[in-house]
Amino acid sequence: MQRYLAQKLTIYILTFFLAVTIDWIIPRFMPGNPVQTMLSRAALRAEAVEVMRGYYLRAFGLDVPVWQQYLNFWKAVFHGDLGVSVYLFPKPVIRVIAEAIPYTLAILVPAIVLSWIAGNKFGAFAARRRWLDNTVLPLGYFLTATPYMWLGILLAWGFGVGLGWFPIAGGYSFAMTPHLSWKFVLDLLWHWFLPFVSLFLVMFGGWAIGMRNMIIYELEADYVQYLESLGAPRKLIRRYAFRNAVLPQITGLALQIGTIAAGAVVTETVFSYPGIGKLLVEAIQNQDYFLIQGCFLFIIIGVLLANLIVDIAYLIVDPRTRRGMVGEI
Amino acid sequence: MPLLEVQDLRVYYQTIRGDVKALDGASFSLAEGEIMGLAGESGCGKSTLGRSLVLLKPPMKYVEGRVTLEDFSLPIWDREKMNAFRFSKISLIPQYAMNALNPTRKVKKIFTDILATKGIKGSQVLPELRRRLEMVELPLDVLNMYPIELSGGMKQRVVMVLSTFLNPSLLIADEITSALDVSTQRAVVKMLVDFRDRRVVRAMIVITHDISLLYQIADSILVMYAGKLVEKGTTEEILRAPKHPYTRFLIASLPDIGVRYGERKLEGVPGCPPLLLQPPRGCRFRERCPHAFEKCLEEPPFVAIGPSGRQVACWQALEEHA
Amino acid sequence: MKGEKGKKPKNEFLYFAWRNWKLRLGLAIVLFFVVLAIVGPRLTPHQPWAYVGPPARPPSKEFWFGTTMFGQDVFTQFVYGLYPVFLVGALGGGLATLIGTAIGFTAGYRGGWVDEILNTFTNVVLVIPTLALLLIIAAYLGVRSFFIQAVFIGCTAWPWTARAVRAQTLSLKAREFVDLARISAARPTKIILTEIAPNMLSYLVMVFILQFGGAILNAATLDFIGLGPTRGISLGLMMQMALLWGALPLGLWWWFVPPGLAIALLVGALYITNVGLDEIFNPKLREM
Amino acid sequence: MLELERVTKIYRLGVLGRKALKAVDSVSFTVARGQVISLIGESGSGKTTIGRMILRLTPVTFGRILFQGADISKFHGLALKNYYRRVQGVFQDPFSSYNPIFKADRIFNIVQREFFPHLTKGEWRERVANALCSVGLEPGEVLGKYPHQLSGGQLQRLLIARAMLLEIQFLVADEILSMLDASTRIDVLNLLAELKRIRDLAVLFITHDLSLAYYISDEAIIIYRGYIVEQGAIEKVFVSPLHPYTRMLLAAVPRLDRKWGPAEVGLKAQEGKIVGGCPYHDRCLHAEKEETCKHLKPSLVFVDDRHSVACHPMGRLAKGVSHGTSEARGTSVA
Repeated sequence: MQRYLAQKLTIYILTFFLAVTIDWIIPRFMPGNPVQTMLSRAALRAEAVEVMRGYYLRAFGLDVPVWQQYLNFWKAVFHGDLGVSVYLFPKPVIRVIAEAIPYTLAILVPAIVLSWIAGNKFGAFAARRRWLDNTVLPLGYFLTATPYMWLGILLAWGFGVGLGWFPIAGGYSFAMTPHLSWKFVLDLLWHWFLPFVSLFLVMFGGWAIGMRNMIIYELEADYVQYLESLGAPRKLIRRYAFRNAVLPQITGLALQIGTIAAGAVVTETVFSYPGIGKLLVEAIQNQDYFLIQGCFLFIIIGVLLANLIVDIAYLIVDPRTRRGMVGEI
Repeated sequence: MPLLEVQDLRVYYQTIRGDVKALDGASFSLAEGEIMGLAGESGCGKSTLGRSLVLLKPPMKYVEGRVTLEDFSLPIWDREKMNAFRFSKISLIPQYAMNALNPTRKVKKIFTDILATKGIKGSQVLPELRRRLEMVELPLDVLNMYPIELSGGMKQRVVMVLSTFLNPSLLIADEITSALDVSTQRAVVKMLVDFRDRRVVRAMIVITHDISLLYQIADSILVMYAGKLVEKGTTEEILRAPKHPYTRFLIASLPDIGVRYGERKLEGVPGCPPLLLQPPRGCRFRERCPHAFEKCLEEPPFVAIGPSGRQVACWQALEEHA
Repeated sequence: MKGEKGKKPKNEFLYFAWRNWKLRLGLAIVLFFVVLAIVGPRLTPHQPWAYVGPPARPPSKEFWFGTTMFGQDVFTQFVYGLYPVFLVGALGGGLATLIGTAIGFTAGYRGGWVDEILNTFTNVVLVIPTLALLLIIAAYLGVRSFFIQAVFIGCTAWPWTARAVRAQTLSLKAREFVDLARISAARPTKIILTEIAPNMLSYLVMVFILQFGGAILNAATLDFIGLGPTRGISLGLMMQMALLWGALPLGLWWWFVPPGLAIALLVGALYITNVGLDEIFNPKLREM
Repeated sequence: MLELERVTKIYRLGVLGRKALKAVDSVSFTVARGQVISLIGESGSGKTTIGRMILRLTPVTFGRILFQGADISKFHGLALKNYYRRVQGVFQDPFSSYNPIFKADRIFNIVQREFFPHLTKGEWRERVANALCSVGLEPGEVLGKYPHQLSGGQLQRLLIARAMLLEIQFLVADEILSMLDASTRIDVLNLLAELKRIRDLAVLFITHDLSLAYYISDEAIIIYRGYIVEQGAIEKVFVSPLHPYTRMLLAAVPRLDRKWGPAEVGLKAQEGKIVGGCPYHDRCLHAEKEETCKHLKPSLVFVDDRHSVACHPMGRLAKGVSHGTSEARGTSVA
């Protein structure tokens, strides 16, 4: 068990290391000197240039050797000093991101958890009847194959524009200022609903299909044969098969988190939902490189944390890893 | 009244090229307390016979035949109705016993779950379970372990305990020793005999290709060839006075300690068994049989039933007898 | 049971392939889009970016899929946009399959520290959110083409394939025919290519199909964010344009429905084809 | 011809090989030309590992394997090819020995590709036909077929024919009969014996089946958990077995001429770590009598010139024990 966790942690630390390195390398070694582009953009405001240059010298410090620059960058990362946003000047990147995180978490966490649970239940349910399976299967595959943004656009068009039930943009109404009241919370929920549903639906299809396939494989296993020979009712057999099929689905969840994060980026863009994804896209469009770096870093951290949580969940559910019977999943 | 009576059982395998006549007519009966060995080469239908008595499902196809166990006619063609008999009346230790337990459930949980389906509470049977585990020399701790923590042999013994837990009238042990070392094999086989001696089970069919093993434990032996019964008799009869040429070949091909190549050369059975997709008319063994004559080509041999239930399906043997 | 199947496996394959509705349905849809991508540009007299008609018109006889805010023909954009879908799918998916397979084979067959390093590397790339990485790479690249897009997608999508191929190689390597090839003095590369790979061919085909679909989705997402190729038209770009120029509030559904629908149908069909193939390749899943 | 010198195999398990499993421990023996040696043991005894090490499918951890005086681990390129020209193997599972998607006779093509690229198609075909005849197969019946169309016995014969195409002097036969039916088993065994007689072939016959081993071998090596516990001429080992383990194995064999006696045969013990002392002592019926067994690992000592045993009480019974012979045999005292 410790071995399993140690192995996973090694990989996460390596990944983090690699991600920060990429973050450091890309603006430096890509063609077209993006740093220069950014500075020239910021030059519109004199005070911005000063601040930028200060940070630039500190963290990037082009006058010191490359390895020193790299070290300085790490130092800055650990101090939470990710520079200042050009596009939202003079806000520090870290604060811009901190404001966006709750929105992203609000749609992602429930969408992931609920779609995983509902998808698994539904997939297992569908696998038991031929006609249900034959209708659910194409539908499920169609759903997983749907680009996140397209489903978002469709929902916005249908429920937002067409029926007018939900707003199609923003995290809350323009007329409101954030404060703690029922009215505001309801308004938040009202804006939250469509982005959440569109993420939920695409993932739901994927989990349902995954579970359906796993169950069908599982029902071929020797232990199912044996249960049948002992006259076990289908209910028990399905319960056993479901339980075993859930394990690869958990592994699947870990593998999918990166893709899901990408889905969140475009969904937020479609609904102008003020999360990290939208921030990243805006940063890209405005060539705000410090903000891009910051967003990337936070997405990585989020994905790594999510992976860690999934791993721990797996550890709890699968006795094989818990008792150190297998080294890897 | 025999405990088990099987009459002209036929079970085919469906394939895209037609039915493979894997079990094409077998009749026999089993007395109270009898251990019957079911022997033959791979593909002779012995496993098909064993499996179809417990779990007959596609691609297996029931064709005809009757199975009576303790005066009940078993609906072996009905997957659902058979549930009433499985486990409690007729039970199986499968060939794949080492993989037969769900790897992610504790052994205890597997027991209680499956017993619950028969309306038995796990806590009530704990003393009995303890006794049974002792019988197969398993420590009580196995109940709190996951199957993956047990060795293959231990898993197999857990399956032996589970399969026989409700004292079934008939137990079918399908090739359970083929993956075992000689020492373990002997111990496991002794346990099977113990099950019968202690009246845990009332009768047993032991499916194996190892005739010398049957000699050690079986009361009677049924030899099959190409989907058909070839010969049945008591163990002594079959081994000391085999009547069917196939049985004779089979026994003669077995090396024994004390036999060496330089001193006495043993011979195998010449030729190959026929394809069961379209088995030949007449006797199925005739191509490999040195005694075959015209009659063997035309008609499948009549199964002669001698005194004490001895059965032989061979024209030659029949004529000798006559 | 052995020795009773006299038929050649090929015939059996075709027999089951024809009986499998999932395979037929999936292939039919994929084929439809392939044909449309080839024939489509010849069916329309217009160019994708040309202003050819009145703006924001719903579908009509003249403009089958209607027109955009600027009077461009949506049908023309649509059929021209299909081609890069296949290009990026085949190239990106192919590259990902290739890299993943090569790494998986090497790690699985060589074992030892080579495996240790490759496996760790694979797992690291696996947790990095691919799209976020693609986004920042694309953001810094000034000029972008479909080709570069496909290469980037291919270079980031391989890890799961490597993992799966490695696992399969490990299990195949333990089979005795590999030992037999080794004691025939065959070289490792030869063993991988002539003994192990042929056994995984059906699996690799399925992996390629999945990678193909994945590459299409990834490309569409990049295009939609505005990080697609700097020239040309694509389905993702159409959706971006539609959203950007107010097709939503104006209700110009004909502008954004076809591109997304095509992607969903095409990728969905690829996935269903895969299930069909799985059922054919894997005798246990065949329906009698 | 082939010599094993204190061959040891340690498997490393876990990340960075933190756990070590000794599969084979200082095993030494020699095989002469035309000699059939049976390597007998239960599953997990290390017998298959020894076969794989000889075939260079698994590297040796400590010790050396010498073929005609040369260390086989040093063979590369052409030398390795020449080694495989003389030393070949046949494995347990005939169905897994063939790549299921190719025709069975492809195993011959690989041999031609690697060893006889200069032969013409006609010449090669003739050689294959000869080899097939020598193993009792009709070329027309087996060539051009897929593995699943052939029986296990035919497949194993094909594998032996494949080895015969080379100038083979030594064959590792690893449980080649265990998946065959009793009726075909004996034919394949006869074939091996025949080849040994005609071609002066040396065979390492790895098996857990004592009757088969007795039928064909000149010498037997009984191996338990990686250690040789008894070794000697076949009739010595089988007729007057000395090691309690050998006796237990023999008592457990189901025989056709007599029923099992009441002899106590325990289930295989759980594989714990061998702490020192006799590897068999936790299962041994004599062990309690002897305190030495618990602490001191017995070495292989000669009982007479064709029979040796690694057991304290039995070794003492031996006539003419000398330290010289024990060390020459290369067994270690822990």
